[in-house]
Amino acid sequence: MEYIITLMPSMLKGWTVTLQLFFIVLIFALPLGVVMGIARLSHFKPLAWFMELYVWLFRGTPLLLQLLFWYFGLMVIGLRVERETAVYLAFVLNYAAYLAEIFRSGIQSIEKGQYEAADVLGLSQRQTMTKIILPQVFKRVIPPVGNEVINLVKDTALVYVIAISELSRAARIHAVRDDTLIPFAIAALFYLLMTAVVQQFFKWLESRLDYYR
Amino acid sequence: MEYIITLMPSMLKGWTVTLQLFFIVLIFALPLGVVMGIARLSHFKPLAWFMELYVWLFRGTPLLLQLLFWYFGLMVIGLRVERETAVYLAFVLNYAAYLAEIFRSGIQSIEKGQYEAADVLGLSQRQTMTKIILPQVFKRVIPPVGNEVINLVKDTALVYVIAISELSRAARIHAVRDDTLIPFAIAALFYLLMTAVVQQFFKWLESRLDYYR
Amino acid sequence: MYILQAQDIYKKFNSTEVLKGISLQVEKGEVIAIIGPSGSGKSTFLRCLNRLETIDRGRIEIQGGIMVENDAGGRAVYSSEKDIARMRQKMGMVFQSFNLFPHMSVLENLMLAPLLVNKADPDQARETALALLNKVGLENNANSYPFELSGGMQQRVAIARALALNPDIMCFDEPTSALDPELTGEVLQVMKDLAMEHMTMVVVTHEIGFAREVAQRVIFMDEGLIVEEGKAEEVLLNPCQERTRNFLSKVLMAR
Amino acid sequence: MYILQAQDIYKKFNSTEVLKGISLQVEKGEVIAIIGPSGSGKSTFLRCLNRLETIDRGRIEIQGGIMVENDAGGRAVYSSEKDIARMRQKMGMVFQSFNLFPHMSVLENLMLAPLLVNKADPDQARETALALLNKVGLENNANSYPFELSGGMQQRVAIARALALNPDIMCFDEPTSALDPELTGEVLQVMKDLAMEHMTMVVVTHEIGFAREVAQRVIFMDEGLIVEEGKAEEVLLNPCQERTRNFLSKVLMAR
Amino acid sequence: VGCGSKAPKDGDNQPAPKADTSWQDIKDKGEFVVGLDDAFPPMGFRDKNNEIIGFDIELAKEAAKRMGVDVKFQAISWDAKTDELDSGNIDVIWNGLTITEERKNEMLFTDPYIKDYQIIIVPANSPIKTKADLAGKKIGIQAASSAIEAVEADKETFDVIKDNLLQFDTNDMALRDLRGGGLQAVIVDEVVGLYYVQNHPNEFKVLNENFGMEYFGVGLRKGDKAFQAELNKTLAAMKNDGTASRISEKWLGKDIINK
Ligand SMILES: Nc1ncnc2c1ncn2[C@@H]1O[C@H](COP(=O)(O)OP(=O)(O)OP(=O)(O)O)[C@@H](O)[C@H]1O
Ligand SMILES: Nc1ncnc2c1ncn2[C@@H]1O[C@H](COP(=O)(O)OP(=O)(O)OP(=O)(O)O)[C@@H](O)[C@H]1O
Ligand SMILES: N[C@@H](CCC(=O)O)C(=O)O
Ligand SMILES: [Mg+2]
Ligand SMILES: [Mg+2]
Repeated sequence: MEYIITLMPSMLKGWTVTLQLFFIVLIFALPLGVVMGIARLSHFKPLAWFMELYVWLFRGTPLLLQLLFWYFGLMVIGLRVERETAVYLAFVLNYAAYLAEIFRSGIQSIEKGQYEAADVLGLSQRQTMTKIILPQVFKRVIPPVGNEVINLVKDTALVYVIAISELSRAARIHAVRDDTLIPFAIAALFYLLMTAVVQQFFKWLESRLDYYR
Repeated sequence: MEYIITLMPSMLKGWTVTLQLFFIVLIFALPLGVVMGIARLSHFKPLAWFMELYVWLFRGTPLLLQLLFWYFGLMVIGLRVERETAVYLAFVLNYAAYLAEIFRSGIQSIEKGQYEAADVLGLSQRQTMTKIILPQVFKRVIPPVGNEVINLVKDTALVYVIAISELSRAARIHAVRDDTLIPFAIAALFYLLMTAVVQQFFKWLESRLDYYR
Repeated sequence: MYILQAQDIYKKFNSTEVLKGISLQVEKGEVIAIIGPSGSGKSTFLRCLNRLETIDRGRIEIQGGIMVENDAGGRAVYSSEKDIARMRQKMGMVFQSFNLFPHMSVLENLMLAPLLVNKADPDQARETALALLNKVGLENNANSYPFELSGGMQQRVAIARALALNPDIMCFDEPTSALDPELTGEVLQVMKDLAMEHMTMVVVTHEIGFAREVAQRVIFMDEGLIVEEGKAEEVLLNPCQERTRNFLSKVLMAR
Repeated sequence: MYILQAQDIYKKFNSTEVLKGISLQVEKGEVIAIIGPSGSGKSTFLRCLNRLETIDRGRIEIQGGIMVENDAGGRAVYSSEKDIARMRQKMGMVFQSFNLFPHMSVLENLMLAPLLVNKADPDQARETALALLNKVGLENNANSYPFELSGGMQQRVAIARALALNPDIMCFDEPTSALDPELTGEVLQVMKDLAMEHMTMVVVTHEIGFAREVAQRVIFMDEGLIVEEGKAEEVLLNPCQERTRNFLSKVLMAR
Repeated sequence: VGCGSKAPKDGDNQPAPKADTSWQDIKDKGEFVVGLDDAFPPMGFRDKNNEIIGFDIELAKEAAKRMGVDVKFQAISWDAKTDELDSGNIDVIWNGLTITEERKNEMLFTDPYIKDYQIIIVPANSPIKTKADLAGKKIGIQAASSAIEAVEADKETFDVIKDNLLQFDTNDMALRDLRGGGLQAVIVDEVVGLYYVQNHPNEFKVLNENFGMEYFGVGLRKGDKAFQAELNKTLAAMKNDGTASRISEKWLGKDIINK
């Protein structure tokens, strides 16, 4: 027990790093994902194709590799970016690809009838998108976006590999030094706590939008 | 170009490690996932609860942390296992949790009408499960299982952190030593190749089962 | 002798009482139509006869065997699973949504229960199945899969599947309400043919025309009660109850 | 003067010709029912009138304005988007599947197009909307969301929504075929009321009773062609064509 | 407890310490497994073909040859080295392993064979001149390495830099990071640091101050005394006949074998 208390300061420090990464990535990746999702359905084909290529590349390779790429890769070709910048770059670009895919399929899941009804009422394409389609999309994508956000919670552990002392590295350092599993257990609790909070938040969001179906 | 050729042996070696991990994990995790998915719906409540707890634990914490846990953890408490065993343990238990969740929701997605039709025809519960429900579940879970398998391809990169020289570690070592991005690009190609093959395979599987809807 | 008797059936879902004391006697060879507004409990009643739902109170007797009756405390107690299974075997059921097994061909759908439940001889089962398909006019679709058939054809397969167990009573729950008017005709024709062969039938339906033509008796349910019951012509053309008249005028308005 | 004229409409989907030269003239205040078997092209034709589908060949004139006509090479050429938009404004459309906007209340559904498209005054738009809701008997549901309403109510909202733009012609594509018979009645009543007020209406329907009672003219389509056309009583009670008779006997069998 | 077994009673005559069969076991196996950090050039690292090579590798191979057994190399995560050893996955740690007091509680060491320092490497144009200048700078260091122990031992310095220590799994990443500008200094074993500095001439300089001298030895499981003796004997022979010096010259450019 006492041991746990001595652990806390460094675990909490690691946790702060994790949390900060989590929120900053979310703030950038969410809007980027929406824009990219719409762009993938653009009638301007080169844009749509580019987005498809982008999504394919970023979803087809490990985030770990992307992280190494942005950090060591840029360094290797002489581009100097801050460690944090590389991390955010890697995470935001990766998560935007996943979110874009979710928003794209969300948009495509809206029934043709909604477009047709808007059409016969004389709404413009832009009005149809902003007033009819997107509001419904936002509701529908809540569960898959929630899943991605939970994945993000867990993927923050990856920055470990470029020597950022987040939660899981803090746990590892202590476990190795003190020959005990307790730090892992504590880290696991932190992660479970975070995923539980995210889950509750998205449940709440879903219930908030439950006034229509 | 010549550089690429000199790289190849070591990249291929790393790739073999990745592939081996991939297949062994699949072979164990798939059947385990089915069994656990059914167990989660068991009428024997303690079993169902245990499975729920299990799924929650393993899906709520980073696979990276789990990997560290099994690798260091088992060693720390003096259990003698091969390092590969620890890796397989971590991956199989983690993926089984995800697959269990997929099979559970696959089973629950079968319409009540199918159970009722089987019921009025006098089929036993076991017959209903094996003849009516599971065959339909297997078809339905192909897309989400495909997604998990693609995730597995990418997650193999995680064993990197315990110094197993798989594809992405091989790439990193070369990139850092030789000051070039090429190893990352080659690794990315390998991963894209693998995910593409997996995707094609699952498409083919889906089309094979397209004789009914 | 009644082939089916239900007495004073009560059934609650959570706290809402859906059946408030329904009784029905069916004679062998009789065709009974149950009509009534949505939510009146028609489906629930039919499902209770089949033990797809369990009742809270009441008594159900099938071909002289007691499926469920009240104990001294007035709570429904069911017979042994084995007895019930035997009784249910003799009751075919056709649902509004067909509920064919999509992963099996039409023939496999028809042969499944005879093979698994009755341990029938495969050749024999196949022969019976083909004969039934012939009867419902689908002799050319034995190897089709359900999704390849129109709704009307699927429903005819569902009827054939129920008949494959050689039931004494057939229950239908709005068998045509998921169908286009054109397809409705095919299914009703098959049901008419069955009636001609003196199959005992209990049919929940909105097809007033069919009820008038085929049913001997019509039951009008509302809010969990039988409001009116009698010969088809009487109930449908000349109902005594205000509520029945009201309902019929609404349903017939479109025609 | 015809309010709507369609001449020799041809339409292919990929390589299958769905409309093979359909012509239709509609006079102001006329109610026209289009009947015919599934897949005969009824919906496609209606959607072409509205430019929900584009035609390959033919001519469509709405209130004297030309929406589309053939060029010298015999290929359909549409007018400018602006002209078409103006013409479509005067055509209301009601779909089989209602297509209400689920995230908006009933009132918002009705006010959306007047506000966005006609730049109507909000108070004015609200008043009109409430009046229309009153007309379709839903004055108490202005603040409900579509999912809270029965299918019949939703379809009545859809009709009111189309009326909110004050159209000169209303097109209906099987407005009741997704509804229970009871709910069908409500919707048909609203449509009857519209007809009484001399709204010009083109209605694709399977409700023969309604067609007989309300439509002045009935058109029977099959395989992309108009097979028979004439006064409602004639086509429905005494059709000349074998195909029409055949279809009607199937549809009426259930009644 | 099975029926036939006799549980030894407490306080009874202590069971004689189990005979140390460690060397016999290795001979029976016909090989010993070397655990190493495979990103620690020139001691142990991977060549273009992903083969593990280096000074320590060659030394271990030569020793194995003389001892009449095979040798296998297993890359491990450096912070798991003790556990890898204890669990039996590896038989020795032989890869620039520093002999420290702390580690002596966890493992056995052979006699030292190389002298080493924990040096501080900074970019050539860096204003950092002394340990004191490290305050507030980002410093790379290998996780669970003797470098950390050495820094921690220097209380004064440790207190000002402990919040800026970035722990890497391997030194090559830290050095690459330094070169890319992500770090301002790296604390690393001299043999490795100098190798890197020489491979990137004019880019780095080594501070005059360091974190002290240390020795490398081969680490063994606690209790493997017989194996330790055998290894010591072989290593001594290799030192004496100049083989070790030859290998040193090949990989390190000079003979720094600790005789
Ligand atoms: N499983 C259930 N749980 C809770 N309530 C139910 C359930 N099944 C039916 N009900 C309720 O019981 C009432 C009667 O339903 P039932 O389906 O028997 O009506 P019905 O007469 O068949 O109507 P319909 O013509 O729409 O099929 C309804 O209010 C319904 O909401
Ligand atoms: N978007 C489309 N792409 C390809 N084929 C289509 C499309 N829409 C309709 N069809 C085909 O055109 C034919 C006519 O269809 P349509 O929907 O107009 O028939 P309908 O008379 O309205 O039938 P129903 O009574 O079933 O609504 C059908 O064979 C249909 O499969
Ligand atoms: N000399 C350092 C590093 C050795 C290595 O990484 O191989 C130690 O013993 O911890
Ligand atoms: Mg019902
Ligand atoms: Mg249609």
